[in-house]
Amino acid sequence: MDCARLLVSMDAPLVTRFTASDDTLKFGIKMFPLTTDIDQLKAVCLRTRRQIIEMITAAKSGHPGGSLSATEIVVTLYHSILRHDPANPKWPDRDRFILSKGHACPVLYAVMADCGYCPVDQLNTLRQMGSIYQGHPDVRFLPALEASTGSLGEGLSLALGMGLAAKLDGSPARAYVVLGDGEVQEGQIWEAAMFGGFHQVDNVCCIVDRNKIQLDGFVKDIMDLSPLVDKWRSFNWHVIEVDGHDIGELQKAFAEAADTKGKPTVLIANTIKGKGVSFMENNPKFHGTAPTKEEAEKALAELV
Amino acid sequence: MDCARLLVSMDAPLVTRFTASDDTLKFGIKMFPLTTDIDQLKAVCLRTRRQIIEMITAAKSGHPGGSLSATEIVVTLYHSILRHDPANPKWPDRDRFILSKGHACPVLYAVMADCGYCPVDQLNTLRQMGSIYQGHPDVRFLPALEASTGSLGEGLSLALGMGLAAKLDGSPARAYVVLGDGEVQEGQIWEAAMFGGFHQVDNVCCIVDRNKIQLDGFVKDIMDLSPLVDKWRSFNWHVIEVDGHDIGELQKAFAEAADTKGKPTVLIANTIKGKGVSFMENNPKFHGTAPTKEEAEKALAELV
Amino acid sequence: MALKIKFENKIGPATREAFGKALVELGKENKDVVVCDADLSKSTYTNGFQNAFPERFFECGIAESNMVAIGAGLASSGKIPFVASFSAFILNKGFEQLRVTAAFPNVNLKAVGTHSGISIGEDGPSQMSIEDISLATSLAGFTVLCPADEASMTALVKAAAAHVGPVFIRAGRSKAAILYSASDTFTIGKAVELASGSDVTLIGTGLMVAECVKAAQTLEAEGVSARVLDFHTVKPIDRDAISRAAKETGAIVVVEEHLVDCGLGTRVAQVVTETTPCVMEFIGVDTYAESGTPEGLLEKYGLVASNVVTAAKKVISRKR
Amino acid sequence: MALKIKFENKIGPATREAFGKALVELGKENKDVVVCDADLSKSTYTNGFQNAFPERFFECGIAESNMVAIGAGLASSGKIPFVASFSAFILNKGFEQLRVTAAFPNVNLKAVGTHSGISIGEDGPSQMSIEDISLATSLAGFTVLCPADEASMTALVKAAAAHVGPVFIRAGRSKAAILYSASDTFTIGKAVELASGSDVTLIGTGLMVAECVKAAQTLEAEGVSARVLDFHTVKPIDRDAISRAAKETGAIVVVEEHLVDCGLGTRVAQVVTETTPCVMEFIGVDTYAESGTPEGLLEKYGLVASNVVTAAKKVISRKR
Ligand SMILES: Cc1ncc(C[n+]2csc(CCOP(=O)(O)OP(=O)(O)O)c2C)c(N)n1
Ligand SMILES: Cc1ncc(C[n+]2csc(CCOP(=O)(O)OP(=O)(O)O)c2C)c(N)n1
Ligand SMILES: [Mg+2]
Ligand SMILES: [Mg+2]
Repeated sequence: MDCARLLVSMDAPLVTRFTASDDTLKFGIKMFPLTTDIDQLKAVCLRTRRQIIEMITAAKSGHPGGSLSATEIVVTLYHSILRHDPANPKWPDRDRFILSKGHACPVLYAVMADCGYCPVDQLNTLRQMGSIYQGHPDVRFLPALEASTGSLGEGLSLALGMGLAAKLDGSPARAYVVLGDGEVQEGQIWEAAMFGGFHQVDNVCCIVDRNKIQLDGFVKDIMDLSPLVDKWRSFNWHVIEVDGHDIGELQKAFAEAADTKGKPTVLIANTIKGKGVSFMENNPKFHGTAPTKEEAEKALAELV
Repeated sequence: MDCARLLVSMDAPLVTRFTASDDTLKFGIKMFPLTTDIDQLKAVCLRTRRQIIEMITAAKSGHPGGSLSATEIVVTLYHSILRHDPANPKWPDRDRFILSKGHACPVLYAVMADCGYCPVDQLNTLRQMGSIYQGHPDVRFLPALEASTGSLGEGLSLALGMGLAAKLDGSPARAYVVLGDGEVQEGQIWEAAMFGGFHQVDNVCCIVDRNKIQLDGFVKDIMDLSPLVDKWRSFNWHVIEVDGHDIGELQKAFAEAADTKGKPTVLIANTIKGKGVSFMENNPKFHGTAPTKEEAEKALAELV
Repeated sequence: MALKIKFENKIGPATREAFGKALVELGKENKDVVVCDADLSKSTYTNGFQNAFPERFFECGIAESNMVAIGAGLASSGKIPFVASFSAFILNKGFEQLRVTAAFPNVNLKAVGTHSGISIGEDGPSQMSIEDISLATSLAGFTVLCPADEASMTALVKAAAAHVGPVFIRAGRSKAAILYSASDTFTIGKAVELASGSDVTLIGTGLMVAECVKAAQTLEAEGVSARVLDFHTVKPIDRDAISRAAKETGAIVVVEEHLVDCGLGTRVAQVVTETTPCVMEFIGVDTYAESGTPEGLLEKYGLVASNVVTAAKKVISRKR
Repeated sequence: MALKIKFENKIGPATREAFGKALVELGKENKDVVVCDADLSKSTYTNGFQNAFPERFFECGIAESNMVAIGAGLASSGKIPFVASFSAFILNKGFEQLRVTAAFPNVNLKAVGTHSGISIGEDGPSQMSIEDISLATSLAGFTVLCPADEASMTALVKAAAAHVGPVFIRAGRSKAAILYSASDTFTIGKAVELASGSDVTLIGTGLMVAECVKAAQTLEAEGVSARVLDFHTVKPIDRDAISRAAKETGAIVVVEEHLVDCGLGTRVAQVVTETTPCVMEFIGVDTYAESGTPEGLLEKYGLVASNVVTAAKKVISRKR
């Protein structure tokens, strides 16, 4: 695949759990340069949001709301936290990222392209036949993805399986997974939560994008989750509540998660669905509706 | 079906929520006489336990442990709590009972037969071809059952559906469902728990037979549930912890459940798997192993 | 062939939309009809019922397994519940519940799966069901319906409600070509002969019925007389229509928006070999598809009239 | 017919037991082999592996959906996971996970379902899977195996581990008649001809293979030459063996401990009509069974050699 690596000047990595192994030699690993610089990350978020709007507008369908709410989460992970190398997406010791709420893939595609995994100039082929940017993440088309998702409820289990494999291999790899808050209604999430707590899969970090809206409306009206922190705690997870749009808080929380042993960590990331675009914010309509051309222009005018 | 109604002298009903309706006329309802008399109920439990041992011994396979642990729960429900009429098992306003952990059906068959739903003298045909006493509850063979079970995880949802139907119909019917503690690992239980709490299905009462053992061993070793009370509370249920072998505590808890409005109630009934037979108590082997003839004799000698 | 309907290749509403409208009518007629949905009421069109009868609508959130068994509980207490989601989710996540709480005790539950097949388009394969006919027909005692257009869906939703026993209804996302009018009648288990013919029989279900009709028109122009059968009921299967087709035309093509090796085609083949062996060809998909426009996908994955024409000619050439 | 094996109708271990033993051997040979179970390790026989390699065994509790996707996660990180439960539970509760986390991305997961068919006996239909062949073959890209005895299970578990891609293995609870010896070899996708014959072909899978062999013996005594094929691989299906059987014997009986209208039989019929149409008969069940002894149930539900003999005679009489 023609993957032009983006060269962005970056600070030193925040987390340096990584130690040289045979893999780095075999795979010729050149870690993606991580940064803690919040201004820089904010800039990445801004261009990611613009990209999301452009992609979905071009596709004329897709899910802007949940892509925009997860922007800081995904950007912070790829730019501050994950040990990864876009030139070697199958490096065994890499950290894993799974977007369990696969419908929000525009944010993932935008960030992965920005990191150099895949071409930026094809992002606007989103949802077209043959595009590597499928309507939901599909490893057949974009092998750098860790998982094909789109059927809600499955990503946490996958991350736990990857966490177990890393432990068996004595690998420092960690697995990160983003769930939607509506998604948390799936029973499989609680099976996985029970498993993770019981087996102490502490190299897994789960992030709930708590944007308070699902497909048919507000979570509190469809199937309320409160008290969500109590739920996860009673399933023996280390719970951190954060402002999911505050990059500094996210960085701290991810560091705390990495330091937490004997328990997996879940971040309840309070977010705003549609964040960054005034008329999309907290508006259930934009869960799964593409902006019109005019709306897109208005949105891009706000995203500066 | 040749259902000889057992005539046992009983006290007045404990709960008299029942008010005469057209149904009582149409269905010729003669409520099963309920009682609060603990000595009498203990006697029923004793003969139920003897029956369980005899049935499973005759069948040469089956699940004694979870039948014995649930004996006081099922006996208390049928003799102190449920508004039911064995002669009219389809009376619309009856209370419903579902044994979600269907493998423990010997206790249900014994109690139903004792109440007059079905022949006592065929109990020892358990698990034989054509028997109404199938290896797991099967409404095709015993239509007085409320549900066919055996695949764990489904009974709570069924009870909630019945609870919703009763509310739509303005019926006083309540639905009771017994789960195994291993069963509570199924994600569907948590989907149902979330639904019940959210939709405030307060005419449903769930009982978890907390006997601490599942098929492969102790729950704490297979997939620990602690803190179980916190889990249910965080799913917005009214939680009552009881000694599941103390009939008085059970009666009080069921009364409290009936009085609790706006929330469904779950009883965490602490029990001993194999209760009443020394060598079966707390012994994982007797989850799904029938006693030998000698073991059965020993057991019956203890059950006096 | 002789077409028995007026077919103008006019596009009507999607079958899911027809389902939603029929539900509202049912709700008016029968207060025991209740509806459950799993956070997809805008897509399954159950939101019409929800707006009309909010007290009889139960939102289950994104929890399909529970929804199915909630429905079975409602049915066990005398209600006529329609539980709906995307076909992929209600069947694939609710299968054990459909088996144990509905099929096994023969409970009066109606399960509805929308967004069947690959014609859902841009959302891609995670949301497409190409195995729903297989799963639904693997539930003993279930009736499985897959109507082709608005009028047949409307009639068959009513027939499903009137039928006592578990039913699965398969519905599509895309707009469907109009085949029938509101006055046409449908019987569960009885295929509709849309065109008489003697050289070959084209059997379709769902959106593929219209492709069969178009193919028959093309074939006629080339002097081939094709019978067209609408299998709106996949189970119980119309054995009689199949054996007559085998006997009278000696060649059958089955067309379905489904995995080709586990759907309607295999069931028809079974009846053919049990009654009157004849040559057959099968049109379906053999892998998970991708994002794209509905039309583009149907074309790319070989599910349009021209593919039916080719298969018909091939199967005829195989006749001895 | 000419029997190609020494068949003494001797009873050997259940295929689930053979699976459990083969797993332990695999564990010794390959440290990437890992096992997950859902509180049934004593019944699926994964407890042998658990005892031998506790650090590579993951107890998932009674939570089959999660178990399947945990397995897919392990596989995505390079492990070779075998995830096991009763067939009814792993497929019916794990189907969507098998589809999206294994089939769709072509992940190297091995799913194993024991307690298939009605021969599980006294536990009754809630624990029996009579739809597992249908569900497993509805997963595009899956290989589906259903070995008949100890030796074939042992060989095919190893073949499954060596095969890169998702596999489902169907195993039974009851002891299985011995058909093969440890030196016999098996190729995924290639049926084994256990007896040559020219009047009729008997196709069986799992426990039903032995019934076909017994039926062939009875038929031979009556002057009927029956070919017997062991379809240990249900998918990919051996098209070649089917079309040769159709051509050379002109009549086929398919026997399976499964719902008759959605299992191996329908798949064979499809290939027959696609290649060489011939008459066929099908033996399977059409409803949920009940409790009873394994032998009693097989007899009552028509899954023994005498039923195969009757069907064989019938199908031969239908030949033109
Ligand atoms: C199993 C399953 N059921 C239903 C859907 C359809 N669906 C797609 S998105 C969505 C709502 C998701 O809400 P949430 O998890 O809160 O995501 P977000 O708000 O972050 O977009 C639903 C129901 C699905 N994709 N998978
Ligand atoms: C879905 C499902 N998975 C697995 C089983 C097999 N099984 C039967 S009983 C049992 C253990 C149940 O333990 P628990 O719920 O604690 O019941 P109890 O201790 O009361 O007998 C298992 C795993 C089943 N019946 N259903
Ligand atoms: Mg949300
Ligand atoms: Mg228990």
